[in-house]
Amino acid sequence: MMQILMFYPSAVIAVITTLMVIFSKNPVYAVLYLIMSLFAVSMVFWSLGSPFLAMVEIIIYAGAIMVLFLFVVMMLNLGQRRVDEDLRPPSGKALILPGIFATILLVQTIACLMAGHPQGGTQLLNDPVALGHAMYEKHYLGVKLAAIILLIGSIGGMHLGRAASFPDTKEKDLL
Amino acid sequence: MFVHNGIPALWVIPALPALGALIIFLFSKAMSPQTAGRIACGAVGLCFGWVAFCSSSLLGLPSADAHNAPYFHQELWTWLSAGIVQSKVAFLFDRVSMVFTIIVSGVGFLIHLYSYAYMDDDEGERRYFGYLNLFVASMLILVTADNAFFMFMGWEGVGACSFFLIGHYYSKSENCAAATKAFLVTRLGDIFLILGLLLCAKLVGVSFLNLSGFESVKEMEVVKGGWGMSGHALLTIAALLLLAGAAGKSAQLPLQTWLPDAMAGPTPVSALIHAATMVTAGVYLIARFHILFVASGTGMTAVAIVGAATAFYAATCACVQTDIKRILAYSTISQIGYMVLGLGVGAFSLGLFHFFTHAFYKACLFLASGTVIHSLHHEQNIYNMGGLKSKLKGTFAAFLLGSAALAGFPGTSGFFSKDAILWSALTTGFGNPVFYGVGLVTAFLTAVYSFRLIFVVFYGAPRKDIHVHHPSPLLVWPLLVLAFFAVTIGVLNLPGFVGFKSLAWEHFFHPIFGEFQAEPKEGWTHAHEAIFALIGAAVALGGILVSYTLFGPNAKMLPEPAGNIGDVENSTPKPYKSALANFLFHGWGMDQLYAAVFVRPVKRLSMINAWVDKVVVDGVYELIGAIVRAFHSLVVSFQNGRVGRYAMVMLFGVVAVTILVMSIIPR
Amino acid sequence: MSEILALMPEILLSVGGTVILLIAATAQNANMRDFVRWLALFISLGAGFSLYTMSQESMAVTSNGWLHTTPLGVAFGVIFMLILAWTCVAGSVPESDGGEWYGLLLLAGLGMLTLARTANLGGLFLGIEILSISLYVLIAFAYDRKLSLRAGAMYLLLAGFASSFLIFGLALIYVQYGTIQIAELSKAFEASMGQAGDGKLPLIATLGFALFIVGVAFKLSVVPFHMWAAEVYEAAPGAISGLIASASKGATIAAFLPFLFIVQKYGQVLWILAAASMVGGNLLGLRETRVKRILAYSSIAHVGYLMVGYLAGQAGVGVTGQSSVIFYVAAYALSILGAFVCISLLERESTLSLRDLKGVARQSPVVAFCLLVFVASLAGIPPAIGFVGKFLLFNAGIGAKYYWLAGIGLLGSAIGIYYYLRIIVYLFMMPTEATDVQVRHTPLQSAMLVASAATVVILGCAPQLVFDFLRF
Amino acid sequence: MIPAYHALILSGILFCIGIVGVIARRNLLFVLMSIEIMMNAAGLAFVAGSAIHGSYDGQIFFIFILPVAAAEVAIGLALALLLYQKYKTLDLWVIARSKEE
Repeated sequence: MMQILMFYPSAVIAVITTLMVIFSKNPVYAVLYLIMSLFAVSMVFWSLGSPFLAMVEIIIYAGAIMVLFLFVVMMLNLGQRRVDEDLRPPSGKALILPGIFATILLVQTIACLMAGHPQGGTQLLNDPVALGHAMYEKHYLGVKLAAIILLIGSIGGMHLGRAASFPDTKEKDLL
Repeated sequence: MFVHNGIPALWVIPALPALGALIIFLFSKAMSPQTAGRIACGAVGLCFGWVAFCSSSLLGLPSADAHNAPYFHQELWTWLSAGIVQSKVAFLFDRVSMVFTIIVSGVGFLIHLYSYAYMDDDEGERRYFGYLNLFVASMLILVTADNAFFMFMGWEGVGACSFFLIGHYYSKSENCAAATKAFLVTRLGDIFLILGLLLCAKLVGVSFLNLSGFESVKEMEVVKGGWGMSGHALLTIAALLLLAGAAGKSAQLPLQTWLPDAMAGPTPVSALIHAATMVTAGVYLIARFHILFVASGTGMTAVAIVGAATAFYAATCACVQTDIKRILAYSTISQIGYMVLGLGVGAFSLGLFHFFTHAFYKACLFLASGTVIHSLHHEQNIYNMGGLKSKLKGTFAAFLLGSAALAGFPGTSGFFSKDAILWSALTTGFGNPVFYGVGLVTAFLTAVYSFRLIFVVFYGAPRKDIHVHHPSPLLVWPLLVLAFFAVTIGVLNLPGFVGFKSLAWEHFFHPIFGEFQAEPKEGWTHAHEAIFALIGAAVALGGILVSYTLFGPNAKMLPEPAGNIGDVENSTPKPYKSALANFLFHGWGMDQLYAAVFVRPVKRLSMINAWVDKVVVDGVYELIGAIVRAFHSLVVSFQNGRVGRYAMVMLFGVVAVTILVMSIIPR
Repeated sequence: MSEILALMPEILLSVGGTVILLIAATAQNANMRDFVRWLALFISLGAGFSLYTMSQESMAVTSNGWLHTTPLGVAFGVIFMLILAWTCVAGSVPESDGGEWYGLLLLAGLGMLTLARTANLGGLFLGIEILSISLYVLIAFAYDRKLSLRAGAMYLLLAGFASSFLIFGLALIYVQYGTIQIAELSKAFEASMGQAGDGKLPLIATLGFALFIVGVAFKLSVVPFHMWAAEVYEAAPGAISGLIASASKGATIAAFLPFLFIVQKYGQVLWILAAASMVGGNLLGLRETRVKRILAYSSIAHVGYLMVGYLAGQAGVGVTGQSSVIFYVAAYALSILGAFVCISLLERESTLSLRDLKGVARQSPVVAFCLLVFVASLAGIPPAIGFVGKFLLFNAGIGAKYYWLAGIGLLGSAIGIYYYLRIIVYLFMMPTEATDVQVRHTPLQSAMLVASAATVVILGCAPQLVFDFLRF
Repeated sequence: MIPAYHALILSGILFCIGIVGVIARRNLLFVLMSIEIMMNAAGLAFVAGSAIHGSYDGQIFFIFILPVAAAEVAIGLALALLLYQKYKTLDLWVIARSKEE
């Protein structure tokens, strides 16, 4: 019952805030809306019976990735440039085609889900210990590969970033 | 290593010129042009020697029985083995291969010698000889390969070399255009060919494509149908596809338009590639796969029709050309038409015989015209020549003998080979009087245009004041050798009524074509044959006589040109007063016809795009180009670098895919 | 122990990549770069070798169902490792390299290897992402060039967009079947088709596989998911363009091959995509004048040919289709890598256009001749290996009764001949004025180019060697 | 109990909103954010699937999506900084139009 009470409001909030992200003018607000949306999704996770993922969603997605966005937005001072063309929310003309196609896709998805909806409701899988066991015993190779992805991300960010932040500095001085 | 158990190594045949090409290409910077020429001549000369040795060994073998000719077969390694494709690098040297290799290496050798003098002052001489050797190697692979897939390698190789050699004088853009046109048109034929081969492999089994043995002959009668068609219909389709492939390479209707333009290359190239050897690859192909054509029946008729039509078409065009090389080019198309006609009426060995004689006299004519052009400082319009008889004596002799053979002057080789084909066209089961009639008219036209050349170029007064410089001996005596053979080689297949050594060639090939070779029907006797031979001779002589009255030294020239005929270029719209002559001059307006039928409607549709005007020039191939380019600009217009636009196209793709799987395609 | 042996190639690559990154971070001089290059070469060769020696009996799935060792995977993996080694040696490194280049290359190789050997959806997803994310960086590697930054960003955004479809598709598949093992998925797929008695696929799975195909199609740059190709190929360093065209696509198709079971339902969609690529790619290339873009468009067409072989893998001819795909990946990689490296040697400040090719034959006959061989192979002119590859694909297609598709492919390749010929014409047959083309290459690079050009021709004459080597 | 497909429908809605964002927005940062929305939505579908089948595989898959999103954002933002430095804008249309080196 509690779950239902949590699920539908947060689902509505998620949809609304996500729409706000797409249509907002100011990047700072957009990031904040996105963080709200992620909070709402994390509530959905909780109501689906995965408290651990709800935490992860908040800590990593909202807490780390989105804050990174916020830093960059502030570094570039984009919040000040309200008049620029590219920061305006998309107008009607730009929305027609993607709107139509996305709606078609959405209708198809919903139709599929309604028609062939999986029997039964959700099962609680709220044991972080069991999750850890499954992850590190069964899927340890995936964890390693995911770690490699993070390594590549950080190396790439470093390689590109050092040119970005200190254009006149020589590579040697950085290391 | 070279001779094992009495079988000479066959791989040496293509390997020698290939080696020559390799040396020339690798060390071209280090060697002088003369050295390159010597290496090339030496390689082909050695190759000819080896071919002669192989041939004599083959002829030395006893013939087992009337149905099995001896052959050499050599397998080197497995080229490819995957599924239905079982292809080996293997060589076959039977009587058909023997004839072709002798021509390719022998005539090739003479042309190499000639080139050595002809290309002397050309800066691209090393490149030229490299490609020429490579061509000979590819052509030898084509005619000695044991299976169709390996043969196809040679088939493509000669196409590529032809492309490079037509474009030899690449500084002029129309030469590059001619090279590209030749390559693309023959390539169109190649697509049909490979489809045809795959269809054959599917229908009859891969072993059919192994040329030694033809073990699948019997299976041919039990081919299973498919796609709602009977097996026999599919066989016919395969035969027609092969015919289309052969037509592309051999410049037969309707894929003939590239050959006259291909004369942009150096003259020896025209002699070797576009007269004696490469363009006859189609004849080789049809002869090799004669079983398929005979089994189809309709295929034979199609071959005969294509051959007869082409022979007549090209002969009419040749009558009014002004460029000496274009006359010979159309004549080549016409003569190959005869060969194809011969194959189509079931006289396979006679088709090959005409190939054999044609190689000599046409190479002779081309080389002689090359000497004339060379001596007149690259003048090609025959109406700027004249009176050369006394100045170029050796060349004149060769030209006269070659023309006599081409015209079918009684007693020359051309007379015998052409006459035999005409006789078969009338009398065999596949023949009929129409083919004979068309062939006879063509023979008449042939005599007219070949002697028109003689009279205009060598007789009369010099029309333009051109300094004639004396050709070096190497530019003359290869012609005389070829001219000698052009006159005498006919003795290999004297007609049946002669009695003495007659039909030697046909008997020689009997074990190979055997039951498939169509014989004269009941009721046709040697007496009839003699009468028709007399008719043929009379037609040839009549043609020469007509030519003399029209173009001879004392004649008023007909048909009369509109302006100064000496300035006529290939692109001149109306060189003659007579509309018919202009029509013929432009090859029956085939290029323009393609343009009108295919291109103009498209043009009307796309008036908005101004660029279409620029594109629409040259016939059906350009039409395909135009359509393709219109699509191109449509698809390219999406490429504007905007991520959003790209994502939009992707989303369109997503929706299309999902809609397809959800609704249209039954799940 | 046997587990470690089975994972040896992956371990070598990831440890080697990390070590190289560490070395690069601590030592910054020319000697280091040389050392790192050879180290990368040996690591990739070592990984390839350890994969090659892996016993074929260990077909069994290892690492709790993450990786398996099949003849298919081994053959692909060895090809990718050879490509990687070749790229390490022959490609020019952008000047902005601080040592990350080879590390990222090796990690990209890890992604390819994972894709070749994966046995479940997780490996598929992570392999694709490892590969793509290293490619984002490698494309934008020369960060002082505006063009490459732009292309890197474009690739990142579009690949992210496509990956989202892929993940969503995988999620729907998981929702339907509740497993991420490909083998179990295959069985469940067959079972679920007959479940309703009408041979129909459940709706959710239908949508899921459709989105999955979209994600894969993007990586393969199949029309209409090809839009990124031209910009990215044009702007990326030459070796990386070659890598994207050959190994990245090869790895994707390697990961896609275990999903052959979907052809029975999605055959027509894949058919349309293949035809669209073969026609569209060749059309796009027609009037293009920038050489790298020509090759990019041609690579779109080549993926179409590849899909003919893929489709043929299903329809009863089994091994023929798959082996033709493997052969083609190897043949295409040989040709396109060489072509891109040749072009990157010719390229200076601005993008190389056809006109810049004039006079190259005079300046550097070696590079010009090698480029000729590679382009001829791409065009499918015998005796180059590309001809055999194309032939095998279409042959497999015809064997599997895809007659129309093979016909469209032949037509497309006939159109394609036009722009390949243009490259050759500009290289060799154009009158040259004084050009300022300067071809700078190290002896090692020219030796590698000549060697691979020779390989193209030799293997074209004896293609059986490829099958013998790959034991396939 | 929540019917599981309601969560799936939610993920579908979020996914499509992300699609619109990617296509309609011109600024690189917004496009990047929209891609994050899409990935997150796909992750939500996995978690819902996990709840349906009662296995942890889906949840673990979501955990694998996280580093992918993080790495993508890290590199994307580094590129954004560089692009801003070179082009003085993050407008993808303007960047696409500037053809010079």
